[in-house]
Amino acid sequence: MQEVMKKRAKELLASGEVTRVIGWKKNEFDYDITPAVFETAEAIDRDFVYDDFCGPNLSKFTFQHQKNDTKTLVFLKPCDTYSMTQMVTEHRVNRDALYIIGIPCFGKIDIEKIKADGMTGILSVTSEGADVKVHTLYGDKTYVKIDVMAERCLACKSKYHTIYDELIGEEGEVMETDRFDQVKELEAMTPDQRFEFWRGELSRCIRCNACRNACPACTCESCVFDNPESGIAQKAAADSFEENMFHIIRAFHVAGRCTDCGECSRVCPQHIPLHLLNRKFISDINGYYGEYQAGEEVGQRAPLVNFTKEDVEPDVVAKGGK
Amino acid sequence: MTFSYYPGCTLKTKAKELDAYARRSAEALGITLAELPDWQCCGGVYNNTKDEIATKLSSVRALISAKEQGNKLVTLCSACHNVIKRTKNEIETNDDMAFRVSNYMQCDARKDSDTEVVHFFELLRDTVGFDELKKKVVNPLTGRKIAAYYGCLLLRPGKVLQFDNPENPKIMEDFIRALGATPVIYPMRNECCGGYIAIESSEAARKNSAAIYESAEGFGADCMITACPLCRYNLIKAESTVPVVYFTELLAEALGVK
Amino acid sequence: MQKIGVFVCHCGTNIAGTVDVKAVAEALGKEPGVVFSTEYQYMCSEAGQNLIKDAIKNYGLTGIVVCSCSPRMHEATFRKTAAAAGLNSYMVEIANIREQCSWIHKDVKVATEKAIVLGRTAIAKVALNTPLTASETPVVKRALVIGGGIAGIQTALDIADAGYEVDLVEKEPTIGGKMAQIDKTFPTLDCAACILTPKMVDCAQNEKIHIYAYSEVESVKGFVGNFNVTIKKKARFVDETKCTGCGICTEKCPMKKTPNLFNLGLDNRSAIYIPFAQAIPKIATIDADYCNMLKNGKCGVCSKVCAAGAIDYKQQDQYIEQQYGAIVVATGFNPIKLDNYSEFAYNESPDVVTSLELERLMNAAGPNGGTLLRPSDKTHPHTIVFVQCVGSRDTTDCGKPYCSKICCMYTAKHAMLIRDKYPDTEVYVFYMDVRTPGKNFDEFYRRAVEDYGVHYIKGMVGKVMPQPDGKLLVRGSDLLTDEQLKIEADMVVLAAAIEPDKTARPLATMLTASMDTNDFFTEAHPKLRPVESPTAGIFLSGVCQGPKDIPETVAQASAAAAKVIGLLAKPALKSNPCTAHSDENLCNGCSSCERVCPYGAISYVDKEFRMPDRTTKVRRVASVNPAVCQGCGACTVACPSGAMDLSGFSNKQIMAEVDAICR
Amino acid sequence: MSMNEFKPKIVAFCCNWCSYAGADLAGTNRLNYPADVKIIRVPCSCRVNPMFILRAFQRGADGVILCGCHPGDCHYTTGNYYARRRMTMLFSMLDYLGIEKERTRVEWVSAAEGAKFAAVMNDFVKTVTELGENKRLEDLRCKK
Amino acid sequence: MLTSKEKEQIIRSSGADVTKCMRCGKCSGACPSYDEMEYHPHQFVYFVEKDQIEKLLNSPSIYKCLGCSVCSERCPRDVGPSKIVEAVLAMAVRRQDENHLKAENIPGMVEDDTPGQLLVSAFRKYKK
Repeated sequence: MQEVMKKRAKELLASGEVTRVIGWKKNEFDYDITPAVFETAEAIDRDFVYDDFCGPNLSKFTFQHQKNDTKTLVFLKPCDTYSMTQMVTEHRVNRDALYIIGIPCFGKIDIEKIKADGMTGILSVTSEGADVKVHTLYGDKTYVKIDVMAERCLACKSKYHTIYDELIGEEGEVMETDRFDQVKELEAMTPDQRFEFWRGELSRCIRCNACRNACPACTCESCVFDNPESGIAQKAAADSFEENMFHIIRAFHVAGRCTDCGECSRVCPQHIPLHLLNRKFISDINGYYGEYQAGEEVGQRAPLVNFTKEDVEPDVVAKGGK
Repeated sequence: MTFSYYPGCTLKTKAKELDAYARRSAEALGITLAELPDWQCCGGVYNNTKDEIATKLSSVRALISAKEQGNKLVTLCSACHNVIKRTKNEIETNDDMAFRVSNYMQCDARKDSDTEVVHFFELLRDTVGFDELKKKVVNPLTGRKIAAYYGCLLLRPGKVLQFDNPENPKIMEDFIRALGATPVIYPMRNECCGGYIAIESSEAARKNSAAIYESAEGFGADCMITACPLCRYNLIKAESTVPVVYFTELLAEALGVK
Repeated sequence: MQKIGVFVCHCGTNIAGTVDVKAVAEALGKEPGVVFSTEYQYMCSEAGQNLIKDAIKNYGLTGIVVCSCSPRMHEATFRKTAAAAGLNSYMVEIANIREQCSWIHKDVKVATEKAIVLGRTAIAKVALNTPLTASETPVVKRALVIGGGIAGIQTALDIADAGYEVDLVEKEPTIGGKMAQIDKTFPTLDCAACILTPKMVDCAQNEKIHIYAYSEVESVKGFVGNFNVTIKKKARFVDETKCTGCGICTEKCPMKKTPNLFNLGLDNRSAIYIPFAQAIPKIATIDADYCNMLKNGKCGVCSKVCAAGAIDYKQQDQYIEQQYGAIVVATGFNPIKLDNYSEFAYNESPDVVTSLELERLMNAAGPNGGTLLRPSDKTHPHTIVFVQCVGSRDTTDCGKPYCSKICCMYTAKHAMLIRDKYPDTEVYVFYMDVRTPGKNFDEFYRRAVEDYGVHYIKGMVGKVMPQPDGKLLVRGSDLLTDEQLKIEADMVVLAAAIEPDKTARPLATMLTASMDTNDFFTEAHPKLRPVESPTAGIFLSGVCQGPKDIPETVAQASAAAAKVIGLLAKPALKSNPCTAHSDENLCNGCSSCERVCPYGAISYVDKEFRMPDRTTKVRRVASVNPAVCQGCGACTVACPSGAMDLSGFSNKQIMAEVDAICR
Repeated sequence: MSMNEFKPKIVAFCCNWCSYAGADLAGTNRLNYPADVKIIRVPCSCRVNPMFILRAFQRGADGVILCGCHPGDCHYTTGNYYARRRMTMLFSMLDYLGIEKERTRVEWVSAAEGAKFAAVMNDFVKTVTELGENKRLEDLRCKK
Repeated sequence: MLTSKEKEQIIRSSGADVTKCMRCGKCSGACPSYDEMEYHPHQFVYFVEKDQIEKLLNSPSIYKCLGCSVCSERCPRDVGPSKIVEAVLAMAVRRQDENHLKAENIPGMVEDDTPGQLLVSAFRKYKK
């Protein structure tokens, strides 16, 4: 796959169709992958990589590195295409300046899971099919991929690409998932238990803004939390209220727009399951207003800028939900 | 092209012609009818109640069996068609029914019985095509004035059966035209023959049936066609002055395989 | 530096009876920014207002808070007071210490404490107020009326009467609409043409009215007071300035087998035609679908016989651009197609007709010259069955869920006219309910039953069966006798539901006017603003807003005209300055605000921004048209970046109020 | 502080056209409801940003209620429909975080429903009083 | 007014919403078996709404319905009188000690040419 992508990227560069390529590049470790812009065939040959660690959603990166005057090639995994479609709907990227290639994804590996198994001194990690081979200073170990796969990939919602100019590999399908199970578990708890749970999670927040920076729905020119004029600007979570406030408002701002790509939780250095906040909204929207998947097609009307005359009343919450 | 075929019990006994002419015609048209193994009687009427499941299971089995064969399921008898198609619709639209059937049959009812059900008429219209059929006719029934008798079961409920406009259908008339005959349009063609009340209230059934053939005759029909053994029985019992035959007989005749 | 004045009103004992007004004035005087605080018996009196004016001048106040009755009562008063003293009228806030304090609390301590909180909340808000000026936009003194039926005609006449220019756009070759096709009108039974055609002539002769017949609205831009409209004049292939309407061409045209649409296809006309004798404008039109010259280049008879030389086979569609201050929608209705109701055999038998077709069959200018004959064999019908509610009150997807409102009355009219003219004809009316609310309406219906012997049957027809002998066997239920009736009829008349004209929806999109699920235009308020669309400057006239009969339509038409005149009479439009505005530096251009705006006030522009690194970047940003924005604030919450804010109710102001209450 | 002495702080956002007028009508009819309720006038229920509600809790409010025109009667035709969705979502999230769902409420009160306004406020104050002080969404820095 | 168990059962089993009926009578205007019936389709709807199920259960009308669905097809409110008739019939058949159609009577009803379909259908309708 990686070689096919490289070949195609170089072709498009050589033909002048595109002048830049957005993909992933490997850093010091095999598992340390970051998005990158490539402008030459040499750079692609040297650094371009696509493997089971290429988790980062390139849509947000594309937004940050877009240029209007030249065409950029970007490789998008199925879940990345949802984010991209949502950004196109919201006019946040210039679709005309992008050449999108949809690529398949078979689930990404979460290195933390390997580390959590006690592996240290990791030299390299390679995956072939269902096997993941970890080569360390102290010996090798092979894992079954599903055991070390990222949580978000275990609950993958779709292998289908919602936006692209061409596809590499076969088109997949929307999947049935149990991604709302954890939300349901939380809903089943008593309010006190939920409060304890979230206090436990959110009190770890260090306001590093990693979630916001990675989130493809957080593309505001200026975030309300950074804008002293907004009345809610915060630099640090000085109080438990502000920990709550930041995450409630962030979830609310992306409600109906969040595609559930899971980047927020992936990048959180404190391992706060932030996606559970977004999934709560997605699950509520599905339950109250009918099934809705953000980023499914360009031009969709997001649920919170929409209504029907027969919508449920807010007291549905007090009455115990759906 | 192969279709799974559900004949139904009456086609094995009192309405053998309906079955036999269909098989011959299908062959002439290059269609293979693969009779379902171990099919069970559909029950004759669809039980409309939402809480009744037992009477619907034979239809579910037929649907599953066809799905396993990987074919669309074709029916001939209007009653079987009505029962099977409505059962399928009930599973699709009624969560409770889907759940109970799944439980009972140890299957995923919605997935496993997701078989397309087509009536032989629909097969002629949509798969063969009436224009194609016309080309294959060797004995055109020129000059014959034929009244299509739809009855209820092919047409209603219109939203479920999606067979044709239930108040002003045209599929059988198009069929008649394809065979070279002239269709007779009369208002009673989608009225009920009296159905199963014939068993207890034969007089009432006869009254209904009489009104139908009289209407057809009044508009000049020299023959009536039907897809339903019970309709034919009721019409004949009511001493129809117009001959009533199964549509497959006419088809076989036109195709020269009678 | 803020200099705020506080004025606490006693309202006689209304406030002072429960609130210690002196304590309130004293406490509020200590609030930051307050430089003057006092109380007075009646702040709204002239003396009270003078007190405020003097304080503004003497203390150089930058904002005032009046603690008094509800702002719904005297906010406007105190704003004027402020303005008279040279303070911007939006630098005034009211603390409602009467309706929301003194009147609901009995304990003086409790009420006084609350009044202080309400006062400091208003102070916190006014400290953040900014001077606002109502913007003014000029009004184009010209109105557009879309639709030339009785609704459009009446509206146009009334507006023109007030001295304003009106353009009347009609998609058919003549104005007149449905009313021109109707024979008689209920409940007076006067002839529709006799009362309509004089109005049509008035339109044609009125200098202020310009009729664009055979024309359609192509595009609408702009907003209230300044709409920019393109009108498409469809090619008639006849030069309007030359045609005299003599009609020779229509007589000589060899293409006589063209369906006569004015008679609903019940008879034929020629390919070049004038819809009816009293058509306005009386100009011939060539039906391009049937004209042999236009189709095959062979014929040219009309051109040869036209003495005026008006025929122009090469005529093209013309586009006219015009500015308007107001637009009236009067697009009217049509009976629904009856394809979903084959049980009534409408498509099978020519003797099953709609009520509108019956109007033509009974009309002296209709296909039979006014003698009622069955369409199939032109014989006199002896039994006629009317079926009510065909497609009305139908919640399946076959018909319309609403009551079409006019059918009960016109059917009573038809039944009565038939019984009057042909006493040997039996008339049956199958009804679900007879609905006759209206002046002299029920009396009219009762006359049909009592004086004319029309058989009204409570029940519905289940099926109409054409018989070999040409009769129509009607099977229906009589719910009161609990019988199933089988009636051998010669004709069946179906009261088909009415629906808005198909052109209404695309027009609504152009106008950004809202519509309901049945494609009727929505009114700004169902009770209090029934002839206005929520979109400013768009008015509604006639059935486009909902089913209604002629008297109601005319009343609404005049009401719409009055609203238009009120608008056009203004030298300029002063808009509420409490409108939304977007901070371009924060705006993402994401369209969220646009989607929730009920007025279409938000548009987007590409704007160039200078970046810190001296490069420039073009971004899509929202722009609010203050003349259209009504200030609801829906956009401010939809905006994720906080770029959108509302003057007079800004985020900061509201949060300051929250803080002051919770302090 | 014992239950009996606890006086909750209640912020009521009322739309200008219906609910604020309904509150005025309650006053005109001298219908009593606790002084703990303080009203903020907004043009429409759709003007109320979830930020305002959180802000109120932060600053020490114990309950926040939003009142608007009945669905279908909005002065701006559609504003309260959006408010309804936004508040449903916000309330659901607060409940999900374990914050007492009884502290927030939406009520539709028309300009003619003075009695309803008073009844709603009486009930809401009672509910919040029973809940006691807002602890789960407080900002200690804002407490005196 | 309290709703009887019977009414609840009929509503549940038919899936019909009787409150939608606007009493137009189109069902009864369409019914081909009208003259055979004591109670007519619109009355089935109305009696269920008014909770007078016993009347219907004891009426021979339930055995006169042809099951042709024409009443439901033409119902402008999607109420579906035939669904109600069938639900009442099912209730009557389920509650009777003996089935409406008795096996011993069958031979007398059957002739040589009676199609199996007729027997099966009648059994389905009239037996438990």
